[in-house]
Amino acid sequence: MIEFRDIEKSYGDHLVLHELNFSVAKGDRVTLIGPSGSGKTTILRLVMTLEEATDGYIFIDGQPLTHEERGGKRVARSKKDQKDIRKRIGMVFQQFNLFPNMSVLENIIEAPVHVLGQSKAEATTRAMELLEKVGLADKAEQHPTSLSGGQQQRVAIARALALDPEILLLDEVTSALDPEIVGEVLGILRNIAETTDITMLIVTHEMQFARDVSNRVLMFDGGKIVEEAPPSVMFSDPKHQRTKDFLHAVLGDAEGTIGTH
Amino acid sequence: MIEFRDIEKSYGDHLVLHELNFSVAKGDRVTLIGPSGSGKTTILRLVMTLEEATDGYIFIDGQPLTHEERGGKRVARSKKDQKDIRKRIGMVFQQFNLFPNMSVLENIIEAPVHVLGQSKAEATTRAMELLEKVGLADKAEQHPTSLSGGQQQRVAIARALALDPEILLLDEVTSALDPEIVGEVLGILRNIAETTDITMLIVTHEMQFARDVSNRVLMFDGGKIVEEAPPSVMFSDPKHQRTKDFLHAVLGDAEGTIGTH
Amino acid sequence: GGTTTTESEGGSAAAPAGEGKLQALKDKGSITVAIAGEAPYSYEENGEATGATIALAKKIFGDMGIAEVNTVLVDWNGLIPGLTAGRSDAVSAGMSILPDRCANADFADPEIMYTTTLMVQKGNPKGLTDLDSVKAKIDAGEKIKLAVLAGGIEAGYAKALDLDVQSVPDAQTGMDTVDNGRADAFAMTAISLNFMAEQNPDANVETTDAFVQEIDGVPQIGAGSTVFAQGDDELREAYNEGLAKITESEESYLEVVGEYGFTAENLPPKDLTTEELCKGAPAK
Amino acid sequence: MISITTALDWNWDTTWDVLPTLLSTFLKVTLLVTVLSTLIAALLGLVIAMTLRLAPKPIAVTVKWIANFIRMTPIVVQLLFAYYAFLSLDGITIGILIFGIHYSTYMSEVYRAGIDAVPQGQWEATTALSMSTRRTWTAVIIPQALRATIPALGNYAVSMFKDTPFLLVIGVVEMVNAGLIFGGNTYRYIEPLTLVGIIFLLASYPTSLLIGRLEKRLAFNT
Amino acid sequence: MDEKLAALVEAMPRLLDGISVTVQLTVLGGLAAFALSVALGLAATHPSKAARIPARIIIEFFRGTSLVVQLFWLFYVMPLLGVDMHPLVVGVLALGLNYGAYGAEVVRGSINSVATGQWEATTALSMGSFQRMRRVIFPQAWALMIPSLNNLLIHLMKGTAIVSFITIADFTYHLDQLKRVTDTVFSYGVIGLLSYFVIALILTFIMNALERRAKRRLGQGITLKSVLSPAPATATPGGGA
Ligand SMILES: Nc1ncnc2c1ncn2[C@@H]1O[C@H](COP(=O)(O)OP(=O)(O)OP(=O)(O)O)[C@@H](O)[C@H]1O
Ligand SMILES: Nc1ncnc2c1ncn2[C@@H]1O[C@H](COP(=O)(O)OP(=O)(O)OP(=O)(O)O)[C@@H](O)[C@H]1O
Ligand SMILES: [Mg+2]
Ligand SMILES: [Mg+2]
Repeated sequence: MIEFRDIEKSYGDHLVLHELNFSVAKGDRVTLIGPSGSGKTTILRLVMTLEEATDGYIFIDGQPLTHEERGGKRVARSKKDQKDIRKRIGMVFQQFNLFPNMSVLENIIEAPVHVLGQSKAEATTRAMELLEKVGLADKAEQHPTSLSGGQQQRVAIARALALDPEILLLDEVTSALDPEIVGEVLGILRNIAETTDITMLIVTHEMQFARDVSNRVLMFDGGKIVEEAPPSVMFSDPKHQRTKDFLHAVLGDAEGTIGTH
Repeated sequence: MIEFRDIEKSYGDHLVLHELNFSVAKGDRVTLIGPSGSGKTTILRLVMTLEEATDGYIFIDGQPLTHEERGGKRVARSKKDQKDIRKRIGMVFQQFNLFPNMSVLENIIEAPVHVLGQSKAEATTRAMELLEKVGLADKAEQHPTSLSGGQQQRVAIARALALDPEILLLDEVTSALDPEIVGEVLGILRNIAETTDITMLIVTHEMQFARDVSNRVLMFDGGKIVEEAPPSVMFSDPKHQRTKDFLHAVLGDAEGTIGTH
Repeated sequence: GGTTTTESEGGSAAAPAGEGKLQALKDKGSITVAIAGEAPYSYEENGEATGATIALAKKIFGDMGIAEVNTVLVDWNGLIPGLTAGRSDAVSAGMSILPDRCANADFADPEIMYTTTLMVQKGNPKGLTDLDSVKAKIDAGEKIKLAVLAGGIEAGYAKALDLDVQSVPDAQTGMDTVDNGRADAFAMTAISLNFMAEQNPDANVETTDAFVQEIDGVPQIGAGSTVFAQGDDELREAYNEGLAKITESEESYLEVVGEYGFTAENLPPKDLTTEELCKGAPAK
Repeated sequence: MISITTALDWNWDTTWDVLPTLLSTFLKVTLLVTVLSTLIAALLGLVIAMTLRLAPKPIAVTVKWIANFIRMTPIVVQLLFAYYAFLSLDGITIGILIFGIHYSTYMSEVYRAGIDAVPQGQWEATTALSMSTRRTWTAVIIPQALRATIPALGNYAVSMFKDTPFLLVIGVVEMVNAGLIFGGNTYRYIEPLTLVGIIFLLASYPTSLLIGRLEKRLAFNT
Repeated sequence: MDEKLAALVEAMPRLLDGISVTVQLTVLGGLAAFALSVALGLAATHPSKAARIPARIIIEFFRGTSLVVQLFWLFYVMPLLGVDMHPLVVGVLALGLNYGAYGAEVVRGSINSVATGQWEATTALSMGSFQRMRRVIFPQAWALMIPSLNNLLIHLMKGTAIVSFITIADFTYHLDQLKRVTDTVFSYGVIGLLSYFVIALILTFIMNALERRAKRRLGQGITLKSVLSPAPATATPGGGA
């Protein structure tokens, strides 16, 4: 369970998230949509502790993430405590961010061996299973830079899963990929969603995917949630004008919809 | 009129375009579609003389572009001749490529003043008209880096138009933009297509736009044209299996089509 | 005793300064002397230290019962800091006894008298004889370029005469400068320049007759000596005793330093004292 | 501090004696040479970088190896060589020229990196706009490449600063050697050399602060 | 000319000794400088001020004062304060401190230019700060810093010429001796320039080989041409005696 309580985030004078309150239940698949700059990425980065909230608290299974209230004051948790809780969260980035100084396999076993303290053999067995799952078992010894974008992103997904996270954060994981390859990656994520109960927080512009995978869609604008609904409702019957405009812009005119061949 | 005659292009051993023959009539709007790496960008780059064909000839209004046949031999034209003909062609890039060391206005008047030899006043008047047209008259004095991606791309379009080109090349001009902003830029291009008779060669993944604007679609694969048809035919009734697969991958399943709200 | 070169030894080569140092050196049987590599005073030839002041040091320390004289070759500007830092026991480089210097290091009794000379191109095309002649020609509108050793005594003379000079980092460069025509004359001590002219017969240079420069009517005769660290009085006095035996007569003096081109002219007069030179009184 | 000055036998009279000499040689030689040579290095470096890029291959290769040779050999030796090869020029002129030339070979590398860092798209845009080669360089490439090179230029100026003592070999006495000569005349070295270090520090630290700020500002803007 | 060659042949054993001293100083000084560059460079990028501030002071101090002054203090003044070191140790230490301070800036710059995404990925994998540096960031920064470190190493090699100031008979010292029996142009201009150039070329080839290896590990190709080129792939904003 992830809980945002009164979260505020600003960069300098610029308020990016504004008194945000929402929670994500265990096993939930939540998609965040909304226009550019609305704060979607920022939310994932807060959960991954890549950024610190300016105010408010985030709880993971009831435990405070970076800050807690002690004696009426907001104090930072110890680095060690933060690290322990961070281990339960995985993230996949738009730009993959594989380590170019390691082979595909080394990328995947790095954290299991050096963070979780697994033996190399044990980690390798698990890594090969994951590579199998993303269809890249034959690329284990290769160098990430020799792979195509779609393949790199599949390795990045395997790497995040190798830590057996309870929560998986996905930030526009297909937007750096060629349109024709996007499908492969989304297929793998769909498979993960179907076969595991990992809590997923997904930022995407692929409305199709949002509809297929998530059980809840949050529409953001200007650092606030403007609408929240199951995808079936959100895409067919949005309430807010802002959501309507956004979906209209992203999906095109209803009458112009292609693919009705 | 643009004519490709027996064009071959290879990088080292890698043959990218293979005996390409096609022509684009004056005022035509041609869209190039096809999977990544099929050679679409290469075609535009050949016309813009950013690359040289390995073999074959390109003619603009019957005049050879970079090479001509003389005494049965393929010889390069003089730099001056190439330059003269190049002035009639404009290009807009995926990454905008505005000059960051110049203001928006300076970007636009650069070529008119220093290439066409217009006076600064004359060029400025025309530039302001163009900025008006793309809805950015108030940004003339700003720095390109202070603009959003969509705004930058609109400036880039104005810059290309400032040379009054007979041919306009557009290479995925919206794929570096946020989905919500894509519409603005496409709207402007649509407007140009409607109000001018500039010959347009367009590489795009926006099938909607291809359908709206172009009168001809070329489907590329592996450096060859696999199918050629008006958009109405191409999108609703593709002949080739390759085209069908491609459109399926890019547009998604027919039954999953979103936007039927 | 032999002479060995110990270029790369640490400061530990020297004995601790002060009381009892003389005895310590005698017990050890060796002393470390710093040199700057300037011919014909103290320099290295084929890796061996040699020269007039080295000969003096060997003789005097040898007689004192210090059989071995080790040398350490130092940049000119490292001689005194090295002595102060205890990296050497004495400096044997024919250093001039000057009032400013006396306040910061202790000189032994005078060992060498200096006269000045000019090195000019062969045939002395500009007809120069001494610094006064240089000044006279310049005042007469002729273009004469004079080179001096950066920081040398002659630089001081030239300054007193208000002459524009060109500094050179070492004697060799001074000679090259004249040889190449970059300068018309190079002023330095007669001993050095004569020795160098002799060693380089192919160079297009010769030396004028030695002269004693007068500044404000006062003849400037320089005298050089060995330098000891402040506080090493016992050692210095023992050295002075040994030195006195050599400077006693022309014969005994030339017997030691004659082979390095020294003449009777270089023998310090008996009544000239370091104390006097330190006060700035002109040498007679 | 007091105990150290006592241990070192620090002499304040000497300090005041030598300071004017050090400051005047600093201004008249060290700073003069640094400023003029920096200008030469900045201009000549650009010329070299552009030659490497634009000139026909044989010329470019020749220039490249000459520049490599100059960059990889000690400046002292170059000073000496020029001093005896060009008898009509005086020491300080040769010093300024040689420092300028020596550092121009470093600057050319900086410019080269700066030019390489101009995105390919900028070059393509100039072709798409039919801009002339000259206009491409003067209006687009150089202005963009230059921003990245200013911090490096500052760093090289600071480094040149500290190479100036080599000028002695060609008869030019700058601050460090003025300090050493003072030491040779009086046998007091600690004061002049410590002051030299302090003056260097006072001159180079603000420069390096300035460079740091410049670096941040330029990075933000482009 | 014959006489000069004869003098050269005669001086050859000592010149070779000198070259060996110069190479020793370059290699040992280079290693000391490298160790210091890494230590100071890492400290200067450390999030904690307690590490950053002392590192900055040391860097600015040793970059800001000059090598001559540092040599003088270490060799002639430290003994007065009770610290007495062998000249070679002083030479290596001074070269290490001076060029290490410059190198620290290179290390800091390279570490900072490793893509932010790489840092973020290490956080997303819960890696500790030491592990992150050792296994991900430094190996990537290493490839970036080699060309600049090479420039500095050449600077350092040229800087060894100053150590004759502290009674070390390096190559320049013996060139100076050769000058006495020949002349300046022959000794410095011909023998000196060529020898230093050859040493610099050898150093550069070694560093280029290191760079090629580092880049291959990162999956970046490097052409044969750039390997053979003596010019560093990127320029150092810094360096100097
Ligand atoms: N490091 C930063 N410094 C300053 N402002 C920032 C920073 N990171 C993000 N912002 C600002 O915070 C706001 C929200 O950014 P965020 O990246 O979360 O948006 P987003 O919804 O993910 O947009 P997109 O769809 O473009 O990725 C934006 O206005 C952005 O400019
Ligand atoms: N400079 C180059 N050197 C080597 N190969 C190149 C170069 N530029 C393009 N190619 C190759 O030429 C082929 C065609 O590339 P091109 O960019 O024209 O494809 P595209 O159809 O535009 O693809 P995309 O949709 O990804 O932009 C690809 O296989 C590409 O790898
Ligand atoms: Mg985002
Ligand atoms: Mg393309």
